[in-house]
Amino acid sequence: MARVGVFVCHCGENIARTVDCSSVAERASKLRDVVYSVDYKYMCSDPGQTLIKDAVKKYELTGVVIASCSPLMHEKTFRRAVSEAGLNPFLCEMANIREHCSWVHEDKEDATQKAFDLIRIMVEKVKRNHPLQPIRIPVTRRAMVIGGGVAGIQASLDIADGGRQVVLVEKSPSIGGHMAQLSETFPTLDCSQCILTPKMVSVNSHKNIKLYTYSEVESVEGYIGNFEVTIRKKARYVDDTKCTGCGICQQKCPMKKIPGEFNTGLGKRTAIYVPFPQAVPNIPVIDKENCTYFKTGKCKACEKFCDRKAIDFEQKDEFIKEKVGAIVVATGYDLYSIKKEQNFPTVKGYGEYGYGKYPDVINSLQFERLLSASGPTFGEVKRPSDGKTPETVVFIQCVGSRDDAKGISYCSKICCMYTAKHTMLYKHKVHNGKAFVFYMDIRSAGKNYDEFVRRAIEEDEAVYLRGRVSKIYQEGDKLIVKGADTLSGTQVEIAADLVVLATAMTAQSDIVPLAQKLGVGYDKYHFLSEAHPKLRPVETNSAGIFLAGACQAPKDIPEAVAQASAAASKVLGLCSSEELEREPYVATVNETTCAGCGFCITACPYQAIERKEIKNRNGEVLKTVASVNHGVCQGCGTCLSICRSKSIDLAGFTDEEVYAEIDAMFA
Amino acid sequence: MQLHLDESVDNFTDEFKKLSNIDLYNCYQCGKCTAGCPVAGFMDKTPNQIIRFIQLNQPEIVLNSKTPYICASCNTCSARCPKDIDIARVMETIRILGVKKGIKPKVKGAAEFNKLFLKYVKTEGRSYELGMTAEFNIRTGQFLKDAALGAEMFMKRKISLLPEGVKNKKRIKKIFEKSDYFVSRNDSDNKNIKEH
Amino acid sequence: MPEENINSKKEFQPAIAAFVCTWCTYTGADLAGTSRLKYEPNVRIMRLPCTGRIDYNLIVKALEKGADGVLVSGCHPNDCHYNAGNFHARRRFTIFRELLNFVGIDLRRVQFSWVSAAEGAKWADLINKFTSEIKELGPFTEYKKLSGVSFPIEEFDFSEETVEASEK
Amino acid sequence: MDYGYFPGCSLHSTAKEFNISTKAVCDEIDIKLKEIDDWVCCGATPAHNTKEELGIALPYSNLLSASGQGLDNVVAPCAACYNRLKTAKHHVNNSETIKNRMTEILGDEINTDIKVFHVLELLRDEYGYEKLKTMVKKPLKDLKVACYYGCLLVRPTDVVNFDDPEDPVSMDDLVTVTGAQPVQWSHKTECCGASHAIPQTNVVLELVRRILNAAKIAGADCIAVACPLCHVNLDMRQSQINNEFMTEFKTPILYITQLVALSLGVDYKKLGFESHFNEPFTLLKEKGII
Repeated sequence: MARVGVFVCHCGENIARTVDCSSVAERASKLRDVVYSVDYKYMCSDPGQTLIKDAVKKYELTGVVIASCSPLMHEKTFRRAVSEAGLNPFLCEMANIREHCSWVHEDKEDATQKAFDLIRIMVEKVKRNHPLQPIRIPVTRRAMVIGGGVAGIQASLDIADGGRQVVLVEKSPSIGGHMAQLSETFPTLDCSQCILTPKMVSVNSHKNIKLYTYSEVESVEGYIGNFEVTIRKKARYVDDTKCTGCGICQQKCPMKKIPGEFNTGLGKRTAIYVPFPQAVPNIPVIDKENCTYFKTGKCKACEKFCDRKAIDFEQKDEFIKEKVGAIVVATGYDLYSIKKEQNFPTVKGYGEYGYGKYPDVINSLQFERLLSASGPTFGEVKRPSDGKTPETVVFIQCVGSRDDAKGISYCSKICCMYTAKHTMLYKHKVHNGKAFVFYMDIRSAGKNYDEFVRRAIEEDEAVYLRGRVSKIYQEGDKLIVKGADTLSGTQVEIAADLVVLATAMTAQSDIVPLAQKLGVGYDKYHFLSEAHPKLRPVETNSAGIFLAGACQAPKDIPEAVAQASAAASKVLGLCSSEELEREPYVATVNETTCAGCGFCITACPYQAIERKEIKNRNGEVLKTVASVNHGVCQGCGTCLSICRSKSIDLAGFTDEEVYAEIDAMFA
Repeated sequence: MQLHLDESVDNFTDEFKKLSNIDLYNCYQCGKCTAGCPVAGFMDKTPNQIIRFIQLNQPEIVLNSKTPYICASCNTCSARCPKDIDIARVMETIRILGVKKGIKPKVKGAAEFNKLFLKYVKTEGRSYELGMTAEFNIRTGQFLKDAALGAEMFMKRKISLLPEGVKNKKRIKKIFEKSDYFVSRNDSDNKNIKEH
Repeated sequence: MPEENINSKKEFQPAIAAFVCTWCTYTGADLAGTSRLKYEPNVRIMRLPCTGRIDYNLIVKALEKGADGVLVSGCHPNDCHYNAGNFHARRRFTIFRELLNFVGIDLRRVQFSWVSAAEGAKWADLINKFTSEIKELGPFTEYKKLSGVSFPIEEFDFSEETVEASEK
Repeated sequence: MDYGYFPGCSLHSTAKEFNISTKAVCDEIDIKLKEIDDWVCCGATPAHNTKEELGIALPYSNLLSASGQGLDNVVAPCAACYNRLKTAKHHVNNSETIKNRMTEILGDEINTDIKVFHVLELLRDEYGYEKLKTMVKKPLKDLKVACYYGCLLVRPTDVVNFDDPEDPVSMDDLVTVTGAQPVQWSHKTECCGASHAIPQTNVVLELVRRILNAAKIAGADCIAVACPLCHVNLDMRQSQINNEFMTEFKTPILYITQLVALSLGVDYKKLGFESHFNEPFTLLKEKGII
């Protein structure tokens, strides 16, 4: 027989002003199975809690209802109190007679009646509550980082320095990401490679980091603390255990005119190549599409000259399984492509700017390469068409960004800053050059950021024009830029030698399959979704999976690094104990009645339900039923309402409890 | 010029939206319409300024500007607007509003040209270049303008001496009589707004 | 049950059940409280993890047990704490309404809404509007005529029955 | 199938050669054009600048006439008429209010299935460039053509839905079919000033100068157009421009249908070239076309 105690709180005057607390307590004492009922000024206070604890012991209560504020406020407090008195904390429920009653009603009679009703409902529920135990999940105390750009590098180093093993997976042949392509960085103008390369080297040499380059995540199984990730190590056709990175293969390769990805097509590479001299690891890959041997069956020049016999044309993709407890996604961004052809069906290109048609209309990353000392022009600003030093350069901001008509409504955040940087670096290299910038708004919030933009305007004399550009066309060897300056209210036409488009940052074009493998949400632009935009910015809705860098939204380097460190600290926190504890609100299947229809499997937002075969002793399958993985289940209960045979139930909100509440609602 | 924004009573932006189904609160004043306009150099206010004055509830300035009458309806602005605003139709709406309110365009000949063109369409069912051009030049006091061109056109049989007419003139008359300045739109009739 | 209310106050006081999710609407209702917004006292709120948990048998049960109106409310589309629970709820609700319509229950008695954690005022408005609508409709008697009399909980204890059922 | 033919006022006066050459091309390739009986002016710019409803009702009345005469596919060579017809159709098909208003004004049953084609669309989509290529008898070798689309063919994009508004290719492809070479140039879709020619002549001169200049820089021998307004401005205004800006333009402006007709072997004397202000004969002779 249930023995319930009811504790009615006055909350000072907050409840007592509109609810007659003592009469409520009095009436509650007459409810069936209520053995003790009391009202008190402040239940959450120390003496209030002592009152509860004493009553639990004295009356051997099997259930407690606290009628006070919202459970979101004090449920934890009261549950801790009853558990200190030896009662299972999940046998304590709260009736919300403050936020949902005394504060929103004026008539004392109505409010008192409602408070009593709410208590009666909770009494009926608590009588049917089952003692529950927090779920404990073992934790594999190592992590995986997906993506080896600056965010992935930072997260890996932080986790590794914290003493946990890291598996870093990078899809391209080298780590470094977009940051390795940049010339100098705002607002300090320090050389990007100079600050990044040492970090790349530490990744390679760190005893706690296992690096997989030219590798991709094939599949992800498991849940928080217990992921098993299959990595596809793509065939490099070079044995990384033998190669010393001497570079002779690249010298001997006959295919020398392939547009290089690292130099954004402005420089050339060979078919066997290391993307850039500082690459980590310094081991080449063979680009199968362009290799003479793979195309014609003849050549093998690289193999002939390799002393170490490291070339292996027979190499196949390899699949490796890694067990980790947490995953950091740091897959970074892509550049919006400007041209007609787009990665996303909803996005359109800028036909009016002639990118792809006019060689001297380039994007911002290409300009970074033109400025970079390691770039195709060794840091001299020479335009792609004829190698001339451009004397007039027009920079156009918000290309793609903030353009509803082209399908991207968001601000890419970093373009204002890097365009200012571009004008400065250009002026530092071409002293008599003229730099014009078309902008809509200058967004330079950040430490020393606005000062930096002002310096570009005041000291380096970049001419800022407020307006968009409508069209660019070629006339002779000049590009005619037709823009507007809304500040002077005029049309502006500039005959430029080079036009640099500050293109939008977009999500990685191939992020969706990965997001689906991980069970991480994404927005309509395919940026990955954080669990809460303010209070849980590095977590995702999939427990144990964290975000770092521009895969979540456009970010600059400091932000990406900060988020990476934040994600690393979350991972270290998760890995700090052998086991995880979480609330036991999970679904459970009644295998006797389950028909194995699988509706719940399709309904579950977390892929927490799988089919399970029940076999007899001979190993013959008797029936197939649904089975909930309690590590993954988040307790939403969607499975339960879709179940036709009512074979699935949710701890903490069981059908029995819920129907009892309804029964009591209008009694 | 000084605007007293607190003094404007009526909400021109909303009124404008009702007439044209174009929401000018969407405009963020990037100036791309002005940038690409082939005739912006001849305007007294740039297209984005016209929109700005609508946003600021200044019908007087908007209706008395040359800009809407310089606009050649080439639609370049509308095609490239990053906010999908049909600027060419904004200009068109101002022109119709001008006709409706009887405001004389500040551009010489603009109203006369339309009137003359439509006069022939209304009476004959078809336009008539020779008569129209001649009458236009007389009315605007430019007797010999394009006279040489006209003569050469005639020689090349590009223009005929007499207007062509349609048989069913009643129908034309009816169309002219029944047509209203604006389609009176209701709130549910929003399909005309470009999908974002 | 409502008879008692009818006697004490001249006006008909409807019984209203609200099934809400804990993350958005329950929190939104809390916000209405902390903002001291006033609304009609007829509603009894039941907290569930997600609207996805709301099996529509719960609504039928509430109507059977004397509710004159039932409100279901959760997170706005795309804001579901569990990603998609509210979509499932919405989909089921569309079909469920047709069923109600078929049975002959006035659809105004069962309504669906989105109230976010920030929309305390919307919650208060919703309750006031819903309550007055139900007041206009009058007591819900159709179902009771069909199902017979419902018993007050004090007089009839279901516990043994249901415990047995769940132990099977 | 017969196509309803809507010549429009210009093709009966200033653009007679466009009318002749369009008919000549269709005759050659056996497309039957039937002029819509008692068609009325589409109202051009003055109508939609004066009354919104007039700008829709005038062109739409022609579509209803055509449909009444059993012609559900209407061909309009004039880009301005084409644009007005399509705009009217777009408005009626997309707005119940406008549809109802048109029923009131025109007093006829509205037929939303009427299709409107430009001559280029007729050749590209209905007939097919591949098929047309087999009909070419006299390829226009060595002729460099700048294809000028102007505004009305390509904009508003969602209404006409004709080609890429920034870099259209349908006319260039057609020029390739005739054996001539289309040149890449920058002013394919820049505005010529259109009906401003009469009230705002100075505006038009400047715009046309830029277009002629761009074609010259691109190395074009002539400019192909598909719109009588563009033709009038580009052809007739050249001497005025030469006076005003001290230039020496003498660029033949040809209707695209004239080029197609030539390539199909139509006698050049029957294509109305003599009415052009900048005679094309010298050029065509030089290239061995005539």
